[in-house]
Order: sequence, then C-alpha cells, then structure tokens
Amino acid sequence: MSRLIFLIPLLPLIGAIINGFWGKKLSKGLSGLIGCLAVGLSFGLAVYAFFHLKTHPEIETISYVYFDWIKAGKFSAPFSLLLDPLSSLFLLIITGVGFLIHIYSTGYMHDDEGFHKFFAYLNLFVFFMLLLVLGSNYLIMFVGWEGVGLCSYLLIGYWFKNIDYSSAAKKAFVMNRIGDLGFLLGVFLIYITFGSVSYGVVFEQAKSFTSDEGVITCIALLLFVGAVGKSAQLPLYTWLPDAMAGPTPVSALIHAATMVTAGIYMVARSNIIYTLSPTALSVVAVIGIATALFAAIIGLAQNDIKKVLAYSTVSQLGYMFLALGVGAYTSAVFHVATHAFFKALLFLAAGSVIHAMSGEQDIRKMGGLKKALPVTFWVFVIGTVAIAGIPPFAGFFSKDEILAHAFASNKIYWLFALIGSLITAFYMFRLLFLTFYGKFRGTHEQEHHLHESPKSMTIPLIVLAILSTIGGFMGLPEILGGSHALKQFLEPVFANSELNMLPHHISHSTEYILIGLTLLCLAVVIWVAYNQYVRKKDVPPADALIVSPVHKVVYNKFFIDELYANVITKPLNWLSEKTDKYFENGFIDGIVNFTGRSVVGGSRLMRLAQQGNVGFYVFAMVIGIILIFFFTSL
Amino acid sequence: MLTALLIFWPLVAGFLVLFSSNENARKTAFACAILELLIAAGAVFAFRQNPELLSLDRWWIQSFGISFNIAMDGISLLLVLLTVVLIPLIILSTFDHSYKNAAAFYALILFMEMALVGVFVAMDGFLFYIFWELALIPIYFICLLWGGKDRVRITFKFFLYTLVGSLFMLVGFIYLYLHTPGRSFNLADLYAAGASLSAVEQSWVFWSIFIAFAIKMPVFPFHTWQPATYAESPNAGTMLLAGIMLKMGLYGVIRWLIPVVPAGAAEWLDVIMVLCIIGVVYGSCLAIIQKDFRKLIAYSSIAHVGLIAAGIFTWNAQGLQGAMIQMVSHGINVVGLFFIADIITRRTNTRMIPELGGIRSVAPVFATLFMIVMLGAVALPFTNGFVGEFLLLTGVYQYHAVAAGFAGLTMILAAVYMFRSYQGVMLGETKSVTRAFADLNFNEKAVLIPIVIMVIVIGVYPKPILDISAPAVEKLVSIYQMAN
Amino acid sequence: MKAFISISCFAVLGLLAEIFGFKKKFFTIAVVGIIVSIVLAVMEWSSPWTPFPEMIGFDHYAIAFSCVILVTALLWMFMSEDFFKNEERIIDYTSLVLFTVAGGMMMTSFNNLSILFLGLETLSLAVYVLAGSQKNDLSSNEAALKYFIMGSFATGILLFGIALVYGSTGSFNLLEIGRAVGTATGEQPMLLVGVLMILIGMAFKISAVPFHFWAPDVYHGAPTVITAFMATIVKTAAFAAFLRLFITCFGPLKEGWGDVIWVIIVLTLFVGNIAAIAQSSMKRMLAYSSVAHAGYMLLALIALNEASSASVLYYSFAYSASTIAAFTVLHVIMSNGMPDDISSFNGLIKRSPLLAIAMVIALLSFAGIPPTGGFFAKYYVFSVALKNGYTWLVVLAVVSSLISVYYYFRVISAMFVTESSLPKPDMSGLQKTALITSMALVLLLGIFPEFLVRLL
Amino acid sequence: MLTYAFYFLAFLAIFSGLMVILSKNPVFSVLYLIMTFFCIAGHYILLNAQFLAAVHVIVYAGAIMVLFLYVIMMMNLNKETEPHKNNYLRFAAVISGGLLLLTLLASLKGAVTPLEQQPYNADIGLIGNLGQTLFKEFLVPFEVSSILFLTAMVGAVMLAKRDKKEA
Amino acid sequence: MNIFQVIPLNHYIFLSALLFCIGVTGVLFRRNAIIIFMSIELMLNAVNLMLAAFSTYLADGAGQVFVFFIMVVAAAEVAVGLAILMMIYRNTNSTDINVLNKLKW
Repeated sequence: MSRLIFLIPLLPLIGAIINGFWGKKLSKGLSGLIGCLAVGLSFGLAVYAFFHLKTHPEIETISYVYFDWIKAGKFSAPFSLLLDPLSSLFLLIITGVGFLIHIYSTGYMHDDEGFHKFFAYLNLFVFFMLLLVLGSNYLIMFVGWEGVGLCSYLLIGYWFKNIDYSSAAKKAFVMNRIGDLGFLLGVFLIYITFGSVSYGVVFEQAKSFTSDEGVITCIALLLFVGAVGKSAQLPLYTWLPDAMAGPTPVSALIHAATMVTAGIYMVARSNIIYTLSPTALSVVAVIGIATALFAAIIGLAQNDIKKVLAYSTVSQLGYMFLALGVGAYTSAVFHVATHAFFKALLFLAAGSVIHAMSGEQDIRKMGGLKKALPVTFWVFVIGTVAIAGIPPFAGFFSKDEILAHAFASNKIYWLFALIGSLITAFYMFRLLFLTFYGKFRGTHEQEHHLHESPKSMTIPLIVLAILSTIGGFMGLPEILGGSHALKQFLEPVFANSELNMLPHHISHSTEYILIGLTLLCLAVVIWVAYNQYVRKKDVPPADALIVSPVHKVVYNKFFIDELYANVITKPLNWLSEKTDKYFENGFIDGIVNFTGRSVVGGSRLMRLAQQGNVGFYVFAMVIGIILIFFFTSL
Repeated sequence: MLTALLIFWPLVAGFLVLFSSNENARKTAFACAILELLIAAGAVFAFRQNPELLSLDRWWIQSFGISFNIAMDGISLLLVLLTVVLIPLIILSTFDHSYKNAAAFYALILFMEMALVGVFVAMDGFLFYIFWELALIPIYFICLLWGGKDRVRITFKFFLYTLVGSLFMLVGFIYLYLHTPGRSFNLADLYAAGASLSAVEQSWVFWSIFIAFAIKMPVFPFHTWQPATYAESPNAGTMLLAGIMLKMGLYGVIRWLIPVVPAGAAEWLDVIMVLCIIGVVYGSCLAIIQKDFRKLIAYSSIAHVGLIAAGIFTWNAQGLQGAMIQMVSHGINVVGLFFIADIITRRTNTRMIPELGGIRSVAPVFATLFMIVMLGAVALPFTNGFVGEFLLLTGVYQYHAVAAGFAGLTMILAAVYMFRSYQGVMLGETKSVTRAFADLNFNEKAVLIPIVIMVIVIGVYPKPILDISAPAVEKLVSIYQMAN
Repeated sequence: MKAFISISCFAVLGLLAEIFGFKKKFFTIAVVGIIVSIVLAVMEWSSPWTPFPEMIGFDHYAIAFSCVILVTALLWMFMSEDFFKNEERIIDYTSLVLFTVAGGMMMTSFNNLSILFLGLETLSLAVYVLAGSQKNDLSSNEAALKYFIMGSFATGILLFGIALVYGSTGSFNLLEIGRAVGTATGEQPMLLVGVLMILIGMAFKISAVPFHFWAPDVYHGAPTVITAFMATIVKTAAFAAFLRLFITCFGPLKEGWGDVIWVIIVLTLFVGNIAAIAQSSMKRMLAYSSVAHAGYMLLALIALNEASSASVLYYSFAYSASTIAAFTVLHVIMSNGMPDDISSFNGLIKRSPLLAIAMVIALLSFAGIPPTGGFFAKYYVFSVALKNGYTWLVVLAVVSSLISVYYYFRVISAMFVTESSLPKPDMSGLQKTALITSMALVLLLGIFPEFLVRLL
Repeated sequence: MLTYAFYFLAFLAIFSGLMVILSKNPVFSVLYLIMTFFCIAGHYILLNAQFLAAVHVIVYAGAIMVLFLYVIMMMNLNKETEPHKNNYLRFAAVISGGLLLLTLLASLKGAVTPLEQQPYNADIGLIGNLGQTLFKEFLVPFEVSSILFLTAMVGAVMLAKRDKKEA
Repeated sequence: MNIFQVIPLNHYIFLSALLFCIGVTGVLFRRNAIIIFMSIELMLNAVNLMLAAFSTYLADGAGQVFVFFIMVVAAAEVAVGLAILMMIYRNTNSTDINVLNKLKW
C-alpha cells in the first residue's frame, strides 16, 4: 500500500506528459480535463493519505524506497518518498489549491493557442512541488526544488514572444539558482557531517549534536540561502514581482500553492537542525521580518494589481520565516495554509478583474468594478479581509499566532511585525478600494467590455473564498476555545524540536491584550484607507507626476533591481568582456601566438646566416672549431 | 577478442567507406557505425559475464616491453560506449550536409572512432600513446579539409598545441618506462615504476604527462586553441572534439596520471584544483558574453570540463563516479548542443545570437528538444547533467568547501549563459532570418530524440551507468590510498 | 663482405659496359647488382665472412647498415629512373652511384681508420661529382664547388684528428685504439684533440650545426635525385661510421667530447628546424629538415649505450624511407615542369591523390607522428637518450620537433587546402613502385618496428 | 747538425707555406707549394722515411702540382686576376687562423705520446718494411684505394670532358 | 744519432699544426679556388708530416703507409676538384669562389 505514494506525484506527471506530447492533437476541452483530472485525482489520493494518517496516529510516517538513484562510494541517495503529517498537509494544499487553479485556468486560458502546453506546464509544476514535499531525503527535495524553478521559468516566460517576459523568467530561474547553490552546498555539508542525506538518518544523528555547533549553523544557513531564493526573501526577492509576467493562474500557483512555500517547507522539515542553531534561527527571523516590512512598504506604492499582490506575498512569506525564526514551526505551516487560500483567492480574483479589463493591470485605470463584477468583488473582499487579519477570517488566526510567538520571543520582532501587518492591511484595502470603488477610470471600450467571468473561474473563486473564511479554524487556538487541531496533527514532526526549544509562553491575558491592540490598529488603518481612497477619491498619480522623493524611491522598489544590475550584472558583463578581449585573446592567446610568431621571425633571421659565400661557410666552421677547442681546453 | 574487434572494425569500415562512392559513403558509414554499436553491445554482455573476456594481451614490440594489451574495465567500457553511441549520431547529424569528398570525410570519422576506442581500452602505455596520437590525425584532416574560413591557421594551432602536450607525455612515459623493473609499458608496471619514484621525480613526471591531458581537455590556461577550433571546424568535427575527444584527456588523468604518480599528483593537487576551478568560473563568464553560439558552447565546455577535472583530482569515489557519468553526459549534451547550433546555422546562415530570435514560435518541436538538451547542460535534476554535477561537487566539497562553493557557481552561471542564449535564439519575435525557419525533419529528429531520451533517462535512472564504473573506481581509489 | 665485393664488381662492370656496348641495359644490371648484394648481405647474416678482420668486418652492425643503404639505393634507383635516361652519361652515373654505395658500405664495416678514410673519400668524391652532374646548370656547379671545398677542408680536419689519435694510441685499428683509450690514464690532450677533430669531420659529414652550412646550399643546388641520395645514403653511411667509431673507440673519453656533442645537438635541432620554417623551396626546406634529423640521431650517439646502434639503424632506415617518399614526390613534380617551391604542391590531393598521400605519410614521419616509422624512430632515440639521463636534451629535442611540425604541416595544408590550377603530374611505373614501397616501408616500420629493433 | 737541418727545413716550409697563400700570382703559389713539398720531403728524410720522401716528391711535386700548373695554364690564370677579399675579411681570416693555431697549441701543449718511447728502428722507413705492412696488413685499403681512383677518374672525366652536344 | 734524440716529437707536432693552420688560413684568406685547393693540399701535407713523425717515433710502419693513402686521396681529390673547377670555369669564366653565391638563405 505504502508504495503507492508515488501515484500522487505521478498523476500530474502523466498529465504533463500527455498534454506535452500529444496535447496538440487533443481538443482544448480534453486537454483541460486531463490536466485538471490529473491534479484532481492526485488531490483525492492526498485526501485519502491525510485521513489515513489522521485516523492512524500510531503511523508516524509512511515511506518507501523505489530505486537507487545516485549512488557513488558511500554516498547513496535512493529515490524514496515519505509521507508524514507535514508532507500530507502540504500535499493537500498543493493539490487542493492547485486543482482549483487548474479549473480556473480552463476558463482563464480558454482563448490561448498554447492551451495544452499551459496545462502541461501546470501539471509539471505540481509534479515537482509534490516531489519536493514527498521526498524522503534532501536530494529528492532538491529535485523538486529545482524542478519548480524550471516550471516557474516555463510559466513566467509563457508568452515567450515578449522578450521582457522571457527576461523575467530567466531572472526567476537564475535567482532561484543562486539560492539552489546554497541549498546544494548545505546538502553537501549534511552529507559530510552525517554521512547521509536521508531525513531519517540526518535527524536521528542531529539529536546527538549540542546546541549551536558551528557545522550545524553552517548547514542551517546554507539551506536557508536556498530558502531565501526560493521563497523570495531579502535579498533574492526581486524575481517574484517580475514573475507577474506569466498568466495570472501561474502567479496564483507560484504564490499560493507551490514554489514559494518550498522554503518554508524545507525549514520546517529541517526543524531539528534549525532548533539546534539559535544563531541560524535569529538570522531566519531577522531576514523574515525585514522582508516582511520591506516588501510591505514597496507594496504601498505599487499600481499594478498583480504587483501589489506579489509584494504582499513576499511580505507574508517574511512572516512565515519570522515564525520559523522564533521556533513557531506550526504557526508557519499554519500561515502557509491560510495564505495559500487567500492568496490564491486574491490572485485568481485579480485575474478575473484583468480578464474583465481585457488585460489591463493598472489600478489607476480601474475603479467602480463592484457592480460589473459582483462575484469577483465579494471574493476579493473576503481575500482582503483575510490577509489583513480580521477575525474570523483565515488570516487572522495564523497571523495572530505568529505575532504572539514573536512577542514571546522578542518584542522588537513583534513591533515590526505589527507595523508590517498594518501596512499590509493598508495597501490591500487601497487596492480593494481603488479597484472596485469609485468611478471607472479606464477607456470606454474597456467599460463596454466589462463582464463577470465564466463559471469555470468563479466557482474556484467561491470555493477559495469559503476556505479563506473558515480555513483559520483548523488552528483555532486554545485562548479562543479551540484545540489547535493542526498543532496536534503536526506534533510528531516537530516533537523533537519542541523538546529543545525554550518554551515561549505568554499568558492568556497578554495574548488577549495583543489581539485587541492589533485589531484596534487595523481598524484605524482601514479607516484611513477608506477615507483616502473612497471618500477623497484619491487616485495615485501617473508615473511622471511623482514628486516626493520618498514616494519615488518606494514606487521604484527602492531601486533594488537597478542596484543589482549596476553592482552585479553589469560589472560581471563588463569584466567578462574585458577578460575576453584583454586576458583571453590578448594575454593567454597572445603568449601562444607570440611564441609562434617569434619562431617564424627567428627563422627569417636565421636564414640570413646562410649568406651564400662558401668562404663564409668555411669561416663559420673554423670559428666553430676554435670555440670547441677553446671551451674544451678551458 | 571482442575488444580487438571493436578497435579494428572501424578501421576496416573506414577503408570500406573510403573506397565506396561519395553518394553511398554516408549510408555505409552509418551502417558500419551501427554495427560497431552492436559489437559494443556484445561487449557489454561479455562484460557482465566476465570482464576478462574483453582483455587481450599479445606482445607487440617485445624488446621494448610493449604489448598489444587491451582490456576493458568499467571506466573504459563506459567511454567506449559513449564513443560508439555518439559516432552513429554524429554521422547521422551530417546527413543534411553535402560534403565534398564525402567518402574521405566519413572514412576519417571511422578512423577516428578506431583511435578513440583504442585510447580507451589500451592498457599499455605505449599503445595508449599511439592511439592518442592517431586520434589527432583524422580530426586534423576533418577540420582542415571541411572547416571554416580561417581553418588552416586554427587547425594548425590546435594540432600543434595538442602535440606539444602529447610529446611531453611521451617523454614522461619513457621516463617511467626506464624505471620499470622489467622494462615494460604495462599499466601495472608503470604504476609500480611511478610509485618507486621520489616525490620530486613524480612531480616532474606528473607535469610532463598532465600537460598533455590539460591541453586536450582543455584546462585553463591551456584552452585558447579550443573556442576557435570549435567554431571553425565542420560540425561533425566539433562534435567529435567536444563530445568524445576531450574525454581522452579526462580519461587519461584517471587511468594514466594520478594512479601512476600519486605522490606527484598529491603534491600539485592544490594548484591543479585552483586551475580547474578558475576554468569553471572563467569559462562560464566568457560563455556569458559570447555572441557566437558555437563559441558559447565551447566556453561552456571549458567550464564543464574544469569541473570534471576538479572532481577527478579529488580522487574520491563521488568525484570519480561523478566524473565518469559527467563525461558521458557532457558528451551527449554537447553533441546535442552543437547539432542544434548546426541546425540553426544551416537554416539561417548565422550563428550570432543577436541576429537570431523567435525560432520557438515557428519550430516548437525543435524548441522543446533544444530546451531539454539545454536543461541537461545546466544540470537540472532528472537530467543527465545533474547526476554528474552533483557527484562532482560532492567530491570537490570533500576536498574543500570553498572550492565547491566556487565550482558550484557553474550552476548559476550555466543558467545565465544557457538561458540567455536560449532567449536570444529561440524567444521573442521572429526576425527576418528566422521567419522561414522550418521545424525538424526526420534525420534531425532521429539525432535529437535519442539524445533527449538519453538526457532524461540517465538523469532519472543513472544506476546502470554508475554500476558499470563503480568497481573500477573503487579499485583506483584504493590504489591511490595505498600509495599516499 | 660478399655484398661489398659484388657491388664493387658491378660498379667496375659498368666501366666495361661502354666498351662492350651494353650501356642501355646497365641501369637494369645495376638494379640487379643491388638486389644481388642485398641477398648476399642477408645470407651472410648468420655466418659473417670476414677474411680481413683487422681491416674490414662485416659484423651484424655492418650488414644491417649495409642493407639499409642497399635497400635505400634500390628505391632510389627506382625513383630516379629518368635521371639515367641520358644515354651519354648513364654509365658514369650508374657506376658512380654504385661506387658511392660501395664507399658507404666501407664506412659501415671498417675496422681500421684507413678503411674509414678511404670509404669516406670514395663516397664523397662520387657525391661531389654527382652534385655537379648538371654541368650546364649553375646551381649544380655551385653545389659541387661548395661541397667540394668544404668537404675537402673537412677531410683535412678529419685526417689531422686521425693522425693525432694515431700518435697517442699507436694504431689505426679500432680495437687497439679502443684498448689504448680504455687503458690510458691521466690527461691526454693530444688524444682528446684528435677525437674532437674526428668528431668535427664526422659532424661535417652528417651536417651538424655549425658544420652544416654546406648542406642547405648543396641540397638545394644539386639535382633533386642527388639531393635525395645525399639525404639518405650518404647520411646513413656517415652515421654508421660515426657511431661505429665512437662506440668501439672513444666511449671512455665521453667526458671530453660529450659536452661538445651536447651543444652541437641543441644547435643542430634548433637551427635546422627553425631555419626550415622560412623556406619556400622544398629542397631547401628538406635540407634543413635533414640537418635537424641529424640532431635527433645524434641523441643516440651521445647516449652511447647498447641500444644506440639499433636506434640509429632504425632511425636511418625510417628517415631514408620517408625521405625517398618525399623526394619521389618532389622529383615527379619537378620533372613535370613545376618549380621547386611549396606552391607547386598546391591542391596536390586533387591533382594526384597518390602523391599527396605519400607526401603526407612522409611528412608525418618526419614530424614523428604515429603510426609512421618516423615516430618510432624518434621515440627510440629519445628513450635511448633518456636512459642515460639526458632528460633536458630530450626535452629540448621535443620542443624542436614541435617547431618542425610547423613547416611540415605548411606543406600539408598547401596540398589539401589551397586550390590550384596546376596540371596533373604523371610518373613512371618504377617511380610509382618506389613511392608505394617507401610508403609501405614507412608504415610497416611504424607498426611493426620489432624486426629492425632486434637486429642489433 | 740534425737540429739545424730540422729548424732550417721547418723555417723554409713555413715560409714557403705562407708564401703559397700570400702570393698574388697563382703560378708563384704553385712554385712555393712545390718548395714546401720539398721541405717536407726533407723532413721525411730526417725522419728516416726515405721511401716516403721519394714517393712524396714524385706524387706531389711530380704529379699533383703539374696538374695544378696545367689547369692554371689552361685557364690562363697566371695573372693577378683575383679580386681581393675586402680587408676586414682578410683580417678576420688571419685572426681566426691564428686563433685556431693558438687553441690547437694550447690544447696540445704538454702533449706527450702516451705510449712508451719505442726503441729507434731505422728500418721501418725502408721499402721492404713498408711493403710488408702495405701488402699484408693494409692489403684491403690498398685494394680499396683502386676503387677510389676509379671513382675519381670516372668523376673527373665526366665533369671535365665536353659534352658531345656542346662540341 | 737519430732524430728523436735531438728533436722532441712535440716540435713535429707543432710544426704540423702550424702548417695546418697556414693551410686553413689560406682557405679563408683567398677567393681563388685554385689557391684554396692548394691550401687544402698544404693541410693534408701537414697531416702527412705528423703521421710520418709519429710513425718514426713509434717505430711503426703503419703511419707511413697511411701517408700513402692520404696521397692517393689527395691526388684523387685534386683530379676531381680541378675537374669541377674546369666545369665551372667553362660556365662562368672565373675561378672566384664568390662568383657562385646564388644559393643562399
């Protein structure tokens, strides 16, 4: 039975293969059906697996070794899969949300000529993500890790005729690769330290290490570099906003169900290692909180509906890392789940808006869509409320848990996190208001064309909206009368870490105060946003009219992309070109050619010695004789 | 006997082709190469039964202790397989070209095959050297006669460069030979002779032999012949050079250098590692800025080979196994890439990336296959490149973490130059030269699809390949550990 | 010994031919004579017949080298068939050639310095004349004059050396000289000077730098076939003599002359190979290459161990065979009215594949690339020199042989790459035979060197 | 007495040798060369090599020099037609000749025959003795020198005679 | 009384060397081929003298026999040399060795 785990990732792969190779011959309907079915069946299996684990708490993990994948000397990395509560939860998110996105795509992409290709990529994406979470060793995880990078490349650059889009795709891949290198080095160090890359062996042995040993910190940090790349944290986050180049369902998939959560999964999976290294944990926390705040600030000034959402993702991922960094692994995973719901919802809703606006993404040209797109509007509201953290929507529970843990760990974390979440609330409501309230600011043609999206798109939206609404209850905390089902379910995975963690406990009363404070601030912020964008009908100025330098800097994302271009890309190109010209062709090859030329030149000179007069020849001969005698008689 | 057949059949076949008509030459050559592939399949079978079946030891020049000693262990077998698999593909890849004097062209390819197989199976130093040099002659003529504009100068440079190395290698071998107890060129005797030398002598011998291999691979800074040669040679020549011939150098290090003078290798390990890793970064950086697609592949090849060499020099099981599989993978990938370059050049008459673009929208099959081969080259997991690169980096990491860090930059840089070139060539809007770009025809598919299948199959299930070379690698590692 | 007698008799027979009027058949007779001599020489292998061991000893060394000379002579006769077309001179040419071969055989087999001297002079005088045999051609005249003046000058030096050696050892007999040298104690300036002068005389004959100046001019000016003759037979004989003398007699004195030879070798290798690069005349280029090859062969001499003679034997044979092949091609091209220039080789592969392939094989052999005889020859002398610890010398030799590749391959690319509208050269059957045989020899020597290696 | 004879003959030989190369007129050179030969013959007699002396005079003075003279006359060279080498070259020639002598002498100085001094034997120079050596020990070289002569003869004739066509 | 009681062998060696060097100088000094030939004869004679001296001092006849061979060779050489000279003279009307310097480089 347990060997059948492989079916879960295999089904999407089969879907990808069918659509990839024979998709052209299939009708669009069939193609979409195959794509959705592959993920849907996979989802079914994941549900089955989830309940299997749930009902058999005595089975902590199910794993199966299929074949030796890479084996050399003592190194061995079998192709084996592992199912435990953590991976089964991720399976549900991936396949579940993924399934909805697939269905949505059948509507969204209906007019695209590369329909089958799109589904092939989507399925492949899901496949690699499933592999990532199902692998029972770091190498299989790395396969998925890189695989999703590839799929993100394929999907971001889906409209390949646009060279900017393909550049964005390339950027995503390369940035990811930077992280992947860190990850890979971490894997090497794991192998050197533990003699294996299998989770079982590694975690078992890790227990024997004392806290904060250098090598453990190194491993943790190297792996974290991978996570930074994949989950778009500072300083490797710039690819994610650019990744908006892909079709909107892709963004939803990348941001919600796959890809970016990989970093969280990895850290959560390696929780024992991180727990052993407080240093690494603080790094994780600091990067997380910094990213959360930084991305949120950028999000304030963006006018592209997808960009705003993108920065919100970066920011939310920062929260998750903050949670991981303070040792609240469960909270992080919890936030992954709720974030998956509302972020998928938001993206798909945004997609619906864009669909309606015939591709327009600038919120300055929207407004007043409430009436034209009622379903979209309502789900978008739910999403916004959820991300802002208003009870009882999903985001509230997970985010509040993180804030509480941050508070317990370090008050400064908490403060920044709070500020970040307020900013988030502000720009999300700004987005909501600008898009759906006020008057329509687009062209006449667009206005005429406005329409609600088809069923295939709205149904997933509704499902996601429901999930965003109730999703938080799976982790209903004790103080609110729940039992935190999620925590109990994930208990076996984090058990060892929690033994090692110093318990951060804050009293229930403090927790109530914090919640109250947070909600109060939120209310103020939302009111401010409402005041500015609905009542004052303020619209962000056109790009050229931005005067305030602060605004300019924020609008231009702190010029980080330009910074990277000027500090890394351009100097590297410049250096390579100069190297090519002066060192490669000038120096090394110059030496080689010079040797050749000097020999030829020497030859031209030397032949002159043969000057034709026999007298001279005899003379040379005599000189030779004299020299010989001279030197031998010395 | 089977091994001898593997060596001599291409020779016979070469003459058959040479004396056939120009029209039939390519078909004859292809058939002969396929037959060679079948013989090699037989050899694999025999290898499974008993590797001894594949060895043959007869005196050749007895008074010099030179014997016609051929045998195959896993390492040899793997490279022979690579050779016999790639040669038919290379021949097939030329089907859309019409070469002048085709009979001579294909005959030279088959002669080349003979020499290459010989290099990989020779277990006698002198025999190895002979085949080593023999391999140079056909490729020289292939490049000289069917190459590009500047071919005379460039092929000559290539020839002389490689000859520099090999003559010093000969001196090194003679030196070792003179220190064998029974005056013999037998591999085992040379190992014994090498081990009996002092560390200083070993260093000298090490360098004299290493130069040859370093130039052939090529390792930075002995590489300047390579990009120009790859760019100017006819496509089949480049494929032979990059796909198989540079493996001679790597193979040489494994078989004829490190086990022979272990102390010398240990002495210079750090220097060599630095060179190899510089090569990785340097080759990648220069690949990034190349506008000529073939030169880009050439520089990428320098980077890849640098990594393989680094892995070999770490001399642990992971590094060596990684090197073995990466040699195979690199051979496959680079042949694929050069064939892709050839297809593009043939249709558009340019290999300059900035002049190209948008091919994907007119040739989707081509785009897909190109993508997969490229992924192999950037070592994406589940492609063949990854298995090798991962093991190599594991090996290098055991040598030094920082070395692995720098060597690992290849992952990033390879992604940069490969994706950049893919973007430049395939993506974007079509341009005037690419507008009428026809998708692949049958012959081209017949070359690329097997390559793509190998890329994926080896990536997903490399075990058969790793298993072939594993015992031989273990043995070599133990020799080295005993010596040092 | 029988071979020597027979070749001399055939040469004398030639002088009678004029009287008895079988001039026209004499070319054939000479060929038969050479073949007979080869057979006789081979038959003597197992039981050498040496009636005058004091003077001339046809031991294995001598027979082997004589065979090389005779076989080369045979091939040479085939290749230069048209040289003997001139009815008026056929006898002169043929008997001079046979006399030269006889002189060469003396040089391989002498046991006494007088035989060496006489053999050397027989050979030299005949070659002086042959070099000048195009009587109306100024180049040929110049070659003969230069060769003669320098040759007789070198003879004087050689004789001075012989006299000094005689003075210090009291004998002309090699064995006795060897004995005297071996037993002599203390400083022996006179002996050493004598040895050095002999060395210089011999170095002149083999055209080692700085005594090589005659070679490029003479090779260039002499008729092509005679150039081939000089590059093969004369060189082989000179080397055989040089080595025989030094192995038997002067080994113990190596301390005195070793360094001189060392320097001479380095100079020879580099001057020969570098100067050849800038040549456009093929003959001149091959002349310089011949100078350089003397340098490689000297490596075996300086090592002076038990393998030296075998290696020089092998080298001379391989080199002679390749040279014959190369010169046959050149001769065919030139006798088809094309000038002695690299450009005459342009596009040869299209015009005459056989010639081009033969030339490639010859050039590869010169450059020392397997599977040709030239490769194994180089390998052999390198290993001989390395055995005695001349590592740096071998390294320099390797470097110089890399330089040599430059000019050899220039010819190859001319033949294969450059287009040309020159006519197709044609050749006679015998020339074809010579070409194919020498090609086959070069390859066979490269692939199965064992036979020759084991002779000595 | 012998000492004086030696020095006298030596001086004369050197002087006439120098004059051979210094005389502007080739005929004088020939004559000086003949003189040198006679001096050397004198030395031979001093050395008790009478037969050698006789042969020497006959061969050199009688045959070789006549040949020289004959050629000079035939070419009508008995004038000072020779263009001079420029003085630098002459200077260099003398210098290098002198240097050669110097190095030779330097190398040979202190040269003593390593063999023990043989008892004086006045007979070796006699015909009988030489004949024994020549025809017993040196029979082969003697025979071989006939080949040499034949070669020289064929060669010289071939080169020197006019071709029929030209005539 | 015999010669080597009054004249040491060295004197003969030096005398021969001197004559030899005069011959060498002559070859270098002159451009007339005939004179050069004569200088070469002088060199050979120096050798002859030395051989004769050795022969006497060593009481060995071989040295003198060798002188005969040198004479043989000298005669033959002169014959060939003069033949070459005549051939050249016919073509160039000169015996100057530097007239013929077309072959160079």
